[in-house]
Amino acid sequence: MMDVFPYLVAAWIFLAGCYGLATSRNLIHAVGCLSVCQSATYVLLLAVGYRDDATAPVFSDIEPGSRPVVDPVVQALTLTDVVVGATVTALLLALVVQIAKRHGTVDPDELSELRG
Amino acid sequence: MNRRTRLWLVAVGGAGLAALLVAACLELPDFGGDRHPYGDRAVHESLARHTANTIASVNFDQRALDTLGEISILFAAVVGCVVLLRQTRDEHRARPRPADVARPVRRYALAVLPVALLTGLYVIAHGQLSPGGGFQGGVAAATALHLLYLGADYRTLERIRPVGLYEVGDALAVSAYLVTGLACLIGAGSFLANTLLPYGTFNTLSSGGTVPLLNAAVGMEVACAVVVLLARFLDQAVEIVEENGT
Amino acid sequence: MNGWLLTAGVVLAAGGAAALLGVATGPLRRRVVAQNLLTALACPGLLLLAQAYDRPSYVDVALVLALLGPVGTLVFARLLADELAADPPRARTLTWAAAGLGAAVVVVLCAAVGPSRAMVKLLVTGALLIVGNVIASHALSGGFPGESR
Amino acid sequence: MIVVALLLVAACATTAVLVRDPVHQALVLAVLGTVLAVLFTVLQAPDVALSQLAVGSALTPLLMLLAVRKVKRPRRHKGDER
Repeated sequence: MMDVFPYLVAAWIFLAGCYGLATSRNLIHAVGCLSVCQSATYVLLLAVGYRDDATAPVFSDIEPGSRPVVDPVVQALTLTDVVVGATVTALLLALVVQIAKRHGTVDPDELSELRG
Repeated sequence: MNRRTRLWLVAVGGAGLAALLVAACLELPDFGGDRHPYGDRAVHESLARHTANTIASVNFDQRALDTLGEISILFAAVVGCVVLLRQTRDEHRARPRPADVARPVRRYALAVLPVALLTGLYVIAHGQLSPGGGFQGGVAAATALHLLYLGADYRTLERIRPVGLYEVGDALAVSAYLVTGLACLIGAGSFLANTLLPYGTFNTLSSGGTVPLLNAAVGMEVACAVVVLLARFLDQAVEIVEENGT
Repeated sequence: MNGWLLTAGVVLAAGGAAALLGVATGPLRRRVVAQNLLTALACPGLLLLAQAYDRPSYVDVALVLALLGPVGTLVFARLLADELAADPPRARTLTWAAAGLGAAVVVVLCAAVGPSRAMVKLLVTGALLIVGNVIASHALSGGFPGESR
Repeated sequence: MIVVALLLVAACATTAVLVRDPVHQALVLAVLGTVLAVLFTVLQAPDVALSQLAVGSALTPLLMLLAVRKVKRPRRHKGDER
Protein backbone atom coordinates (compact mmCIF):
# COMPACT_ATOMS: atom_id res chain seq x y z
CA MET A 1 0.00 0.00 0.00
CA MET A 2 2.73 2.42 1.00
CA ASP A 3 4.47 1.70 -2.32
CA VAL A 4 2.02 3.71 -4.38
CA PHE A 5 0.11 5.81 -1.82
CA PRO A 6 2.05 9.08 -2.40
CA TYR A 7 1.55 8.82 -6.16
CA LEU A 8 -2.17 8.29 -5.65
CA VAL A 9 -2.32 11.36 -3.42
CA ALA A 10 -0.65 13.38 -6.19
CA ALA A 11 -3.18 12.07 -8.70
CA TRP A 12 -6.03 12.93 -6.32
CA ILE A 13 -4.79 16.50 -5.86
CA PHE A 14 -4.47 16.91 -9.62
CA LEU A 15 -7.98 15.62 -10.28
CA ALA A 16 -9.43 17.79 -7.52
CA GLY A 17 -7.75 20.83 -9.07
CA CYS A 18 -9.14 19.91 -12.51
CA TYR A 19 -12.63 19.52 -11.07
CA GLY A 20 -12.34 22.97 -9.49
CA LEU A 21 -11.14 24.47 -12.77
CA ALA A 22 -14.04 23.01 -14.70
CA THR A 23 -16.77 24.03 -12.27
CA SER A 24 -15.37 27.39 -11.22
CA ARG A 25 -17.69 30.38 -11.34
CA ASN A 26 -14.96 32.93 -10.79
CA LEU A 27 -11.73 33.30 -12.73
CA ILE A 28 -9.71 34.19 -9.63
CA HIS A 29 -10.93 30.98 -8.03
CA ALA A 30 -9.92 29.13 -11.20
CA VAL A 31 -6.38 30.50 -10.93
CA GLY A 32 -6.29 29.23 -7.35
CA CYS A 33 -7.38 25.78 -8.56
CA LEU A 34 -4.62 25.84 -11.15
CA SER A 35 -2.06 26.41 -8.42
CA VAL A 36 -3.53 23.36 -6.62
CA CYS A 37 -2.90 21.36 -9.83
CA GLN A 38 0.67 22.64 -9.83
CA SER A 39 1.22 21.46 -6.29
CA ALA A 40 0.23 17.94 -7.43
CA THR A 41 3.25 17.93 -9.72
CA TYR A 42 5.54 18.91 -6.84
CA VAL A 43 4.24 16.07 -4.69
CA LEU A 44 4.64 13.55 -7.54
CA LEU A 45 8.20 14.63 -8.39
CA LEU A 46 9.40 14.57 -4.80
CA ALA A 47 7.71 11.23 -4.18
CA VAL A 48 9.59 9.76 -7.12
CA GLY A 49 12.89 10.99 -5.72
CA TYR A 50 12.38 9.79 -2.14
CA ARG A 51 14.46 6.99 -0.64
CA ASP A 52 13.67 5.29 2.66
CA ASP A 53 15.69 6.40 5.69
CA ALA A 54 17.67 8.84 3.59
CA THR A 55 18.41 12.49 4.21
CA ALA A 56 18.76 15.62 2.11
CA PRO A 57 21.76 15.78 -0.26
CA VAL A 58 23.15 18.84 1.50
CA PHE A 59 26.58 18.25 2.93
CA SER A 60 27.15 21.40 4.94
CA ASP A 61 26.44 19.60 8.24
CA ILE A 62 27.00 15.90 7.50
CA GLU A 63 29.97 13.96 6.23
CA PRO A 64 29.57 13.02 2.53
CA GLY A 65 28.86 9.32 2.21
CA SER A 66 27.94 8.82 5.86
CA ARG A 67 24.19 8.60 5.23
CA PRO A 68 22.10 7.68 2.17
CA VAL A 69 20.66 10.70 0.39
CA VAL A 70 17.52 11.30 -1.66
CA ASP A 71 17.54 12.20 -5.35
CA PRO A 72 18.68 15.82 -5.87
CA VAL A 73 17.68 16.05 -9.54
CA VAL A 74 13.92 16.04 -8.94
CA GLN A 75 14.35 18.46 -6.05
CA ALA A 76 16.15 20.91 -8.32
CA LEU A 77 13.35 20.62 -10.87
CA THR A 78 10.66 21.21 -8.25
CA LEU A 79 12.48 24.10 -6.66
CA THR A 80 12.64 26.19 -9.82
CA ASP A 81 9.13 25.13 -10.71
CA VAL A 82 7.71 26.52 -7.47
CA VAL A 83 9.05 30.02 -8.04
CA VAL A 84 8.37 30.12 -11.77
CA GLY A 85 4.87 28.77 -11.11
CA ALA A 86 4.20 31.69 -8.78
CA THR A 87 5.11 34.23 -11.46
CA VAL A 88 2.93 32.41 -13.96
CA THR A 89 0.08 32.63 -11.43
CA ALA A 90 0.77 36.36 -11.27
CA LEU A 91 0.57 36.59 -15.05
CA LEU A 92 -2.78 34.79 -15.07
CA LEU A 93 -4.11 37.06 -12.33
CA ALA A 94 -3.01 40.05 -14.42
CA LEU A 95 -5.03 38.62 -17.31
CA VAL A 96 -8.03 38.25 -15.01
CA VAL A 97 -7.71 41.87 -13.87
CA GLN A 98 -7.58 42.95 -17.50
CA ILE A 99 -10.66 40.86 -18.36
CA ALA A 100 -12.52 42.36 -15.43
CA LYS A 101 -11.63 45.83 -16.68
CA ARG A 102 -12.77 45.14 -20.23
CA HIS A 103 -15.92 43.17 -19.55
CA GLY A 104 -16.85 43.97 -15.97
CA THR A 105 -17.23 40.33 -14.97
CA VAL A 106 -15.04 37.42 -13.93
CA ASP A 107 -17.59 34.65 -14.41
CA PRO A 108 -16.52 32.42 -17.31
CA ASP A 109 -20.12 31.64 -18.25
CA GLU A 110 -21.06 35.29 -18.56
CA LEU A 111 -17.90 35.88 -20.55
CA SER A 112 -18.76 33.25 -23.16
CA GLU A 113 -22.24 34.73 -23.46
CA LEU A 114 -20.66 38.11 -24.14
CA ARG A 115 -18.61 36.68 -26.95
CA GLY A 116 -21.48 34.79 -28.54
CA MET B 1 -23.32 23.87 -24.34
CA ASN B 2 -25.22 24.21 -21.14
CA ARG B 3 -23.94 23.65 -17.65
CA ARG B 4 -25.32 20.15 -17.26
CA THR B 5 -23.80 18.61 -20.38
CA ARG B 6 -20.52 20.25 -19.53
CA LEU B 7 -20.51 18.71 -16.07
CA TRP B 8 -21.17 15.30 -17.60
CA LEU B 9 -18.34 15.82 -20.03
CA VAL B 10 -16.02 16.76 -17.16
CA ALA B 11 -17.12 13.71 -15.18
CA VAL B 12 -16.46 11.33 -18.08
CA GLY B 13 -13.12 12.93 -18.93
CA GLY B 14 -12.12 13.05 -15.28
CA ALA B 15 -12.99 9.38 -14.77
CA GLY B 16 -10.90 8.42 -17.80
CA LEU B 17 -7.99 10.54 -16.61
CA ALA B 18 -8.29 9.10 -13.11
CA ALA B 19 -8.18 5.53 -14.45
CA LEU B 20 -5.11 6.31 -16.55
CA LEU B 21 -3.36 8.09 -13.68
CA VAL B 22 -4.00 5.22 -11.27
CA ALA B 23 -2.74 2.73 -13.84
CA ALA B 24 0.37 4.86 -14.31
CA CYS B 25 0.90 5.13 -10.54
CA LEU B 26 0.82 1.36 -10.18
CA GLU B 27 3.56 1.05 -12.77
CA LEU B 28 5.86 3.63 -11.16
CA PRO B 29 8.86 2.40 -9.18
CA ASP B 30 8.00 1.75 -5.55
CA PHE B 31 7.94 4.75 -3.24
CA GLY B 32 11.12 5.00 -1.17
CA GLY B 33 13.01 2.56 -3.41
CA ASP B 34 16.77 2.38 -3.42
CA ARG B 35 17.40 2.83 -7.15
CA HIS B 36 18.21 6.43 -8.13
CA PRO B 37 20.89 6.26 -10.82
CA TYR B 38 20.63 9.93 -11.81
CA GLY B 39 20.62 11.11 -8.23
CA ASP B 40 23.68 9.10 -7.30
CA ARG B 41 25.61 10.41 -10.28
CA ALA B 42 24.53 14.00 -9.54
CA VAL B 43 25.72 13.69 -5.92
CA HIS B 44 29.02 12.28 -7.09
CA GLU B 45 29.57 15.09 -9.62
CA SER B 46 28.63 17.77 -7.13
CA LEU B 47 31.09 16.48 -4.54
CA ALA B 48 33.78 16.32 -7.23
CA ARG B 49 33.19 20.03 -7.83
CA HIS B 50 33.26 20.94 -4.12
CA THR B 51 29.64 22.08 -3.94
CA ALA B 52 28.12 21.12 -0.60
CA ASN B 53 24.50 21.63 -1.64
CA THR B 54 23.88 19.13 -4.40
CA ILE B 55 20.64 20.81 -5.39
CA ALA B 56 22.42 24.11 -6.07
CA SER B 57 25.00 22.16 -8.04
CA VAL B 58 22.29 20.54 -10.18
CA ASN B 59 20.57 23.87 -10.73
CA PHE B 60 23.51 26.11 -11.45
CA ASP B 61 26.11 23.73 -12.79
CA GLN B 62 24.98 20.41 -14.20
CA ARG B 63 21.69 21.70 -15.56
CA ALA B 64 22.53 25.40 -15.79
CA LEU B 65 21.06 25.61 -19.27
CA ASP B 66 17.68 24.51 -17.89
CA THR B 67 17.86 27.20 -15.28
CA LEU B 68 18.51 29.72 -18.03
CA GLY B 69 15.26 28.53 -19.59
CA GLU B 70 13.45 28.85 -16.26
CA ILE B 71 14.61 32.40 -15.64
CA SER B 72 13.63 33.32 -19.20
CA ILE B 73 10.11 32.10 -18.43
CA LEU B 74 10.17 34.16 -15.27
CA PHE B 75 11.40 37.20 -17.19
CA ALA B 76 8.75 36.74 -19.85
CA ALA B 77 6.02 36.40 -17.23
CA VAL B 78 7.13 39.63 -15.59
CA VAL B 79 7.21 41.46 -18.93
CA GLY B 80 3.74 40.12 -19.67
CA CYS B 81 2.43 41.38 -16.33
CA VAL B 82 3.97 44.80 -16.81
CA VAL B 83 2.35 45.08 -20.23
CA LEU B 84 -1.04 43.84 -19.03
CA LEU B 85 -1.17 46.00 -15.94
CA ARG B 86 0.03 49.26 -17.40
CA GLN B 87 -1.92 52.42 -16.90
CA THR B 88 -4.29 52.91 -19.79
CA ARG B 89 -5.51 56.20 -21.17
CA ASP B 90 -8.88 56.16 -19.45
CA GLU B 91 -7.38 55.74 -16.00
CA HIS B 92 -5.82 58.19 -13.64
CA ARG B 93 -3.83 57.90 -10.47
CA ALA B 94 -5.56 58.69 -7.23
CA ARG B 95 -3.55 59.49 -4.18
CA PRO B 96 -4.21 56.77 -1.60
CA ARG B 97 -5.07 58.02 1.82
CA PRO B 98 -2.43 57.19 4.41
CA ALA B 99 -3.46 54.20 6.42
CA ASP B 100 -3.82 54.22 10.15
CA VAL B 101 -1.67 51.48 11.62
CA ALA B 102 -1.59 50.46 15.26
CA ARG B 103 1.75 51.33 16.81
CA PRO B 104 2.94 47.82 17.79
CA VAL B 105 2.30 46.63 14.26
CA ARG B 106 4.23 49.55 12.77
CA ARG B 107 7.12 49.00 15.15
CA TYR B 108 7.17 45.28 14.40
CA ALA B 109 7.21 45.92 10.65
CA LEU B 110 10.06 48.42 10.90
CA ALA B 111 12.07 46.20 13.26
CA VAL B 112 11.60 43.00 11.26
CA LEU B 113 12.24 44.57 7.86
CA PRO B 114 16.06 44.66 8.17
CA VAL B 115 16.09 41.21 9.79
CA ALA B 116 14.02 39.80 6.95
CA LEU B 117 16.16 41.43 4.27
CA LEU B 118 19.26 40.07 5.95
CA THR B 119 17.74 36.60 6.10
CA GLY B 120 16.92 36.81 2.41
CA LEU B 121 20.51 37.74 1.62
CA TYR B 122 21.78 34.99 3.91
CA VAL B 123 19.63 32.42 2.15
CA ILE B 124 20.93 33.58 -1.24
CA ALA B 125 24.57 33.75 -0.15
CA HIS B 126 24.57 30.30 1.45
CA GLY B 127 22.80 28.73 -1.52
CA GLN B 128 25.69 26.46 -2.41
CA LEU B 129 26.20 25.30 1.19
CA SER B 130 22.95 24.90 3.08
CA PRO B 131 19.33 24.73 1.90
CA GLY B 132 18.52 27.90 0.05
CA GLY B 133 19.66 29.72 -3.03
CA GLY B 134 18.75 32.46 -5.42
CA PHE B 135 15.17 31.40 -6.01
CA GLN B 136 14.08 31.16 -2.37
CA GLY B 137 16.14 34.02 -1.00
CA GLY B 138 15.01 36.35 -3.77
CA VAL B 139 11.35 35.77 -3.00
CA ALA B 140 11.94 36.14 0.76
CA ALA B 141 13.81 39.41 0.38
CA ALA B 142 11.28 40.88 -2.02
CA THR B 143 8.35 39.89 0.20
CA ALA B 144 10.14 41.39 3.17
CA LEU B 145 10.36 44.72 1.38
CA HIS B 146 6.59 44.82 1.28
CA LEU B 147 6.43 44.84 5.06
CA LEU B 148 6.72 48.58 4.48
CA TYR B 149 3.37 48.59 2.73
CA LEU B 150 1.82 46.44 5.42
CA GLY B 151 3.30 48.22 8.39
CA ALA B 152 3.62 51.76 7.21
CA ASP B 153 1.81 52.88 4.10
CA TYR B 154 2.01 52.88 0.37
CA ARG B 155 3.69 56.26 -0.04
CA THR B 156 6.65 55.20 2.12
CA LEU B 157 7.09 52.10 0.03
CA GLU B 158 7.00 54.12 -3.17
CA ARG B 159 9.60 56.52 -1.88
CA ILE B 160 12.25 53.87 -1.29
CA ARG B 161 11.28 51.66 -4.21
CA PRO B 162 11.89 53.18 -7.62
CA VAL B 163 10.24 50.55 -9.78
CA GLY B 164 12.23 51.55 -12.86
CA LEU B 165 15.45 50.69 -11.10
CA TYR B 166 14.16 47.21 -10.27
CA GLU B 167 13.10 46.65 -13.87
CA VAL B 168 16.63 47.53 -14.96
CA GLY B 169 18.00 45.28 -12.21
CA ASP B 170 15.87 42.41 -13.46
CA ALA B 171 17.22 42.74 -16.99
CA LEU B 172 20.78 43.20 -15.73
CA ALA B 173 20.57 40.01 -13.67
CA VAL B 174 19.43 37.95 -16.66
CA SER B 175 22.26 39.42 -18.71
CA ALA B 176 24.72 38.67 -15.91
CA TYR B 177 23.67 35.03 -16.10
CA LEU B 178 24.19 35.04 -19.86
CA VAL B 179 27.53 36.84 -19.58
CA THR B 180 28.77 34.25 -17.10
CA GLY B 181 27.72 31.56 -19.55
CA LEU B 182 29.52 33.31 -22.41
CA ALA B 183 32.63 33.77 -20.28
CA CYS B 184 32.59 30.01 -19.75
CA LEU B 185 32.18 29.54 -23.50
CA ILE B 186 35.22 31.69 -24.21
CA GLY B 187 37.36 30.52 -21.31
CA ALA B 188 36.43 26.87 -21.12
CA GLY B 189 35.09 25.98 -24.52
CA SER B 190 31.42 25.33 -23.81
CA PHE B 191 28.45 27.40 -22.70
CA LEU B 192 27.92 27.54 -18.90
CA ALA B 193 30.58 24.86 -18.33
CA ASN B 194 31.81 25.07 -14.77
CA THR B 195 35.52 24.77 -15.42
CA LEU B 196 36.57 28.40 -15.54
CA LEU B 197 36.99 29.23 -11.87
CA PRO B 198 38.83 27.20 -9.22
CA TYR B 199 36.49 24.99 -7.21
CA GLY B 200 37.74 26.31 -3.86
CA THR B 201 37.63 24.59 -0.49
CA PHE B 202 34.67 22.32 0.20
CA ASN B 203 31.98 23.90 2.40
CA THR B 204 33.15 27.52 2.22
CA LEU B 205 31.34 30.48 0.70
CA SER B 206 33.57 30.68 -2.36
CA SER B 207 33.41 26.99 -3.26
CA GLY B 208 31.85 25.57 -6.37
CA GLY B 209 33.36 27.58 -9.22
CA THR B 210 30.70 29.57 -11.08
CA VAL B 211 27.84 28.28 -8.89
CA PRO B 212 27.89 31.27 -6.46
CA LEU B 213 27.96 33.75 -9.36
CA LEU B 214 24.98 32.22 -11.14
CA ASN B 215 23.23 31.84 -7.80
CA ALA B 216 23.65 35.55 -7.05
CA ALA B 217 22.45 36.50 -10.52
CA VAL B 218 19.32 34.38 -10.10
CA GLY B 219 18.74 35.80 -6.62
CA MET B 220 18.86 39.34 -7.93
CA GLU B 221 16.62 38.53 -10.86
CA VAL B 222 13.98 36.80 -8.73
CA ALA B 223 13.98 39.56 -6.12
CA CYS B 224 13.63 42.28 -8.76
CA ALA B 225 10.98 40.30 -10.61
CA VAL B 226 8.83 39.85 -7.51
CA VAL B 227 9.18 43.51 -6.56
CA VAL B 228 8.14 44.61 -10.04
CA LEU B 229 5.19 42.20 -10.09
CA LEU B 230 3.91 43.29 -6.70
CA ALA B 231 4.44 46.93 -7.62
CA ARG B 232 2.19 46.53 -10.67
CA PHE B 233 -0.51 44.75 -8.67
CA LEU B 234 -0.36 47.31 -5.86
CA ASP B 235 -0.61 50.12 -8.41
CA GLN B 236 -3.71 48.54 -9.86
CA ALA B 237 -5.35 47.80 -6.54
CA VAL B 238 -4.45 50.91 -4.62
CA GLU B 239 -3.69 53.75 -6.93
CA ILE B 240 -5.11 53.50 -10.41
CA VAL B 241 -8.75 54.41 -10.72
CA GLU B 242 -10.81 54.13 -13.84
CA GLU B 243 -12.61 57.21 -14.97
CA ASN B 244 -16.13 56.17 -15.57
CA GLY B 245 -19.38 57.97 -16.14
CA THR B 246 -17.93 61.43 -15.82
CA MET C 1 11.04 6.66 15.21
CA ASN C 2 12.54 8.75 17.98
CA GLY C 3 10.86 10.99 20.51
CA TRP C 4 11.52 14.20 18.59
CA LEU C 5 9.84 12.82 15.48
CA LEU C 6 6.86 11.65 17.49
CA THR C 7 6.43 15.06 19.15
CA ALA C 8 6.79 16.82 15.81
CA GLY C 9 4.22 14.49 14.30
CA VAL C 10 1.72 15.14 17.08
CA VAL C 11 2.19 18.93 16.93
CA LEU C 12 1.96 19.08 13.14
CA ALA C 13 -0.96 16.68 12.82
CA ALA C 14 -3.00 18.35 15.54
CA GLY C 15 -2.12 21.86 14.37
CA GLY C 16 -2.71 21.07 10.72
CA ALA C 17 -6.05 19.37 11.32
CA ALA C 18 -7.27 22.13 13.63
CA ALA C 19 -6.17 24.86 11.23
CA LEU C 20 -7.75 23.12 8.26
CA LEU C 21 -11.04 22.73 10.09
CA GLY C 22 -10.94 26.36 11.19
CA VAL C 23 -10.01 27.70 7.80
CA ALA C 24 -12.59 25.68 5.88
CA THR C 25 -15.67 26.64 7.85
CA GLY C 26 -17.08 29.43 9.91
CA PRO C 27 -16.99 33.20 9.65
CA LEU C 28 -14.02 35.12 8.28
CA ARG C 29 -12.66 35.98 11.71
CA ARG C 30 -12.28 32.31 12.59
CA ARG C 31 -10.56 31.57 9.31
CA VAL C 32 -7.86 34.20 9.68
CA VAL C 33 -7.17 33.11 13.26
CA ALA C 34 -6.80 29.51 12.07
CA GLN C 35 -4.32 30.59 9.39
CA ASN C 36 -2.26 32.50 11.95
CA LEU C 37 -2.39 29.55 14.34
CA LEU C 38 -0.99 27.16 11.73
CA THR C 39 2.12 29.34 11.35
CA ALA C 40 2.54 29.39 15.10
CA LEU C 41 2.35 25.60 15.29
CA ALA C 42 4.16 24.62 12.09
CA CYS C 43 7.28 26.54 13.05
CA PRO C 44 7.94 24.59 16.29
CA GLY C 45 7.04 21.47 14.34
CA LEU C 46 9.73 22.22 11.77
CA LEU C 47 12.26 22.92 14.53
CA LEU C 48 11.45 19.54 16.08
CA LEU C 49 11.81 17.87 12.68
CA ALA C 50 15.27 19.42 12.25
CA GLN C 51 16.25 17.89 15.58
CA ALA C 52 14.58 14.57 14.74
CA TYR C 53 16.52 14.18 11.49
CA ASP C 54 19.68 15.47 13.19
CA ARG C 55 20.15 18.11 10.51
CA PRO C 56 20.86 21.60 11.89
CA SER C 57 20.59 23.07 8.39
CA TYR C 58 16.85 22.33 8.33
CA VAL C 59 16.44 25.12 10.91
CA ASP C 60 16.62 27.59 8.00
CA VAL C 61 13.17 26.50 6.91
CA ALA C 62 11.72 27.27 10.33
CA LEU C 63 13.56 30.60 10.38
CA VAL C 64 12.01 31.66 7.08
CA LEU C 65 8.59 30.50 8.25
CA ALA C 66 8.95 32.49 11.48
CA LEU C 67 9.70 35.57 9.37
CA LEU C 68 7.23 35.21 6.53
CA GLY C 69 4.32 33.56 8.34
CA PRO C 70 3.39 36.69 10.29
CA VAL C 71 3.92 38.72 7.10
CA GLY C 72 1.31 36.54 5.43
CA THR C 73 -1.11 37.12 8.29
CA LEU C 74 -0.44 40.86 8.14
CA VAL C 75 -1.35 40.72 4.44
CA PHE C 76 -4.77 39.38 5.35
CA ALA C 77 -5.12 41.80 8.26
CA ARG C 78 -4.32 44.72 6.01
CA LEU C 79 -6.32 43.85 2.93
CA LEU C 80 -9.35 42.48 4.76
CA ALA C 81 -9.36 45.26 7.34
CA ASP C 82 -12.80 46.49 6.34
CA GLU C 83 -14.40 43.07 6.74
CA LEU C 84 -12.53 42.32 9.94
CA ALA C 85 -13.29 45.67 11.55
CA ALA C 86 -16.99 44.87 11.57
CA ASP C 87 -16.41 41.57 13.34
CA PRO C 88 -12.99 41.55 14.99
CA PRO C 89 -11.54 38.18 15.97
CA ARG C 90 -10.66 37.55 19.59
CA ALA C 91 -8.19 34.77 20.12
CA ARG C 92 -6.08 35.89 23.03
CA THR C 93 -6.01 32.52 24.77
CA LEU C 94 -5.18 30.60 21.60
CA THR C 95 -2.43 33.02 20.62
CA TRP C 96 -0.74 32.88 23.99
CA ALA C 97 -1.11 29.10 24.15
CA ALA C 98 0.59 28.77 20.75
CA ALA C 99 3.29 31.24 21.80
CA GLY C 100 3.84 29.26 24.99
CA LEU C 101 4.19 26.04 23.03
CA GLY C 102 6.70 27.70 20.71
CA ALA C 103 8.70 28.99 23.67
CA ALA C 104 8.67 25.59 25.36
CA VAL C 105 9.88 23.84 22.20
CA VAL C 106 12.67 26.37 21.70
CA VAL C 107 13.82 26.07 25.32
CA VAL C 108 13.84 22.26 25.20
CA LEU C 109 15.72 22.27 21.90
CA CYS C 110 18.25 24.76 23.21
CA ALA C 111 18.88 22.47 26.17
CA ALA C 112 19.34 19.56 23.77
CA VAL C 113 21.67 21.45 21.43
CA GLY C 114 23.84 23.10 24.06
CA PRO C 115 25.51 26.50 23.77
CA SER C 116 26.75 26.97 20.19
CA ARG C 117 25.99 28.88 17.03
CA ALA C 118 23.03 26.61 16.36
CA MET C 119 21.53 27.68 19.69
CA VAL C 120 21.74 31.36 18.72
CA LYS C 121 19.87 30.58 15.52
CA LEU C 122 17.24 28.67 17.49
CA LEU C 123 16.79 31.57 19.89
CA VAL C 124 16.47 34.08 17.04
CA THR C 125 13.88 31.88 15.36
CA GLY C 126 11.93 31.49 18.58
CA ALA C 127 11.94 35.20 19.35
CA LEU C 128 10.83 36.10 15.82
CA LEU C 129 8.11 33.46 15.95
CA ILE C 130 6.61 34.54 19.24
CA VAL C 131 6.79 38.29 18.63
CA GLY C 132 5.54 37.85 15.09
CA ASN C 133 2.54 35.82 16.06
CA VAL C 134 1.49 38.01 18.95
CA ILE C 135 1.74 41.09 16.73
CA ALA C 136 -0.06 39.41 13.84
CA SER C 137 -2.87 38.36 16.16
CA HIS C 138 -3.03 41.91 17.47
CA ALA C 139 -3.17 43.23 13.92
CA LEU C 140 -6.06 40.91 13.11
CA SER C 141 -8.11 42.19 16.01
CA GLY C 142 -8.01 45.81 15.02
CA GLY C 143 -4.45 46.67 14.06
CA PHE C 144 -5.60 48.79 11.16
CA PRO C 145 -8.36 50.91 12.66
CA GLY C 146 -8.58 53.66 10.08
CA GLU C 147 -7.90 51.55 7.00
CA SER C 148 -9.50 53.25 4.05
CA ARG C 149 -8.46 51.81 0.71
CA MET D 1 4.97 10.86 9.45
CA ILE D 2 4.92 10.95 5.65
CA VAL D 3 1.41 9.50 5.63
CA VAL D 4 0.16 12.16 8.05
CA ALA D 5 1.65 14.97 5.95
CA LEU D 6 0.29 13.48 2.73
CA LEU D 7 -3.20 13.17 4.16
CA LEU D 8 -3.09 16.77 5.39
CA VAL D 9 -1.99 17.98 1.96
CA ALA D 10 -4.74 16.02 0.20
CA ALA D 11 -7.38 17.37 2.59
CA CYS D 12 -6.10 20.93 2.19
CA ALA D 13 -6.07 20.70 -1.59
CA THR D 14 -9.62 19.37 -1.65
CA THR D 15 -10.76 22.16 0.65
CA ALA D 16 -9.00 24.77 -1.49
CA VAL D 17 -10.98 23.59 -4.49
CA LEU D 18 -14.31 23.36 -2.70
CA VAL D 19 -14.15 26.79 -1.06
CA ARG D 20 -15.76 29.02 -3.65
CA ASP D 21 -15.13 32.53 -2.39
CA PRO D 22 -11.72 33.74 -3.66
CA VAL D 23 -10.92 35.51 -0.38
CA HIS D 24 -11.52 32.36 1.65
CA GLN D 25 -9.67 30.38 -0.99
CA ALA D 26 -6.64 32.63 -0.56
CA LEU D 27 -6.65 31.73 3.14
CA VAL D 28 -6.87 28.02 2.38
CA LEU D 29 -4.05 28.37 -0.17
CA ALA D 30 -1.87 29.99 2.49
CA VAL D 31 -2.54 26.99 4.73
CA LEU D 32 -1.89 24.63 1.80
CA GLY D 33 1.45 26.33 1.17
CA THR D 34 2.55 25.82 4.76
CA VAL D 35 1.38 22.19 4.87
CA LEU D 36 3.16 21.49 1.58
CA ALA D 37 6.34 22.96 3.06
CA VAL D 38 6.02 20.56 6.00
CA LEU D 39 5.49 17.64 3.60
CA PHE D 40 8.59 18.62 1.62
CA THR D 41 10.65 18.77 4.80
CA VAL D 42 9.42 15.30 5.71
CA LEU D 43 10.35 14.11 2.21
CA GLN D 44 13.88 15.45 2.92
CA ALA D 45 13.70 18.36 0.52
CA PRO D 46 14.43 21.46 2.63
CA ASP D 47 15.32 23.54 -0.43
CA VAL D 48 11.94 22.98 -1.97
CA ALA D 49 10.28 23.58 1.39
CA LEU D 50 11.97 26.97 1.64
CA SER D 51 10.88 27.84 -1.85
CA GLN D 52 7.30 26.78 -1.17
CA LEU D 53 7.19 28.71 2.10
CA ALA D 54 8.49 31.89 0.51
CA VAL D 55 5.96 31.65 -2.30
CA GLY D 56 2.98 30.08 -0.60
CA SER D 57 2.77 31.79 2.75
CA ALA D 58 2.83 35.42 1.67
CA LEU D 59 3.28 36.00 -2.05
CA THR D 60 0.40 34.05 -3.61
CA PRO D 61 -2.22 35.20 -1.07
CA LEU D 62 -1.07 38.80 -1.47
CA LEU D 63 -1.39 38.61 -5.25
CA MET D 64 -4.81 36.96 -5.02
CA LEU D 65 -6.17 39.45 -2.52
CA LEU D 66 -4.92 42.38 -4.59
CA ALA D 67 -6.59 40.93 -7.68
CA VAL D 68 -9.83 40.40 -5.74
CA ARG D 69 -9.73 43.96 -4.49
CA LYS D 70 -9.19 45.32 -7.98
CA VAL D 71 -11.91 43.17 -9.50
CA LYS D 72 -14.49 43.77 -6.79
CA ARG D 73 -14.35 47.53 -6.96
CA PRO D 74 -13.22 48.14 -10.49
CA ARG D 75 -15.08 51.32 -11.18
CA ARG D 76 -15.15 54.38 -9.01
CA HIS D 77 -16.80 57.59 -10.01
CA LYS D 78 -14.68 60.66 -10.10
CA GLY D 79 -14.82 62.54 -6.84
CA ASP D 80 -16.16 59.51 -5.06
CA GLU D 81 -14.47 59.08 -1.72
CA ARG D 82 -14.50 55.30 -1.59
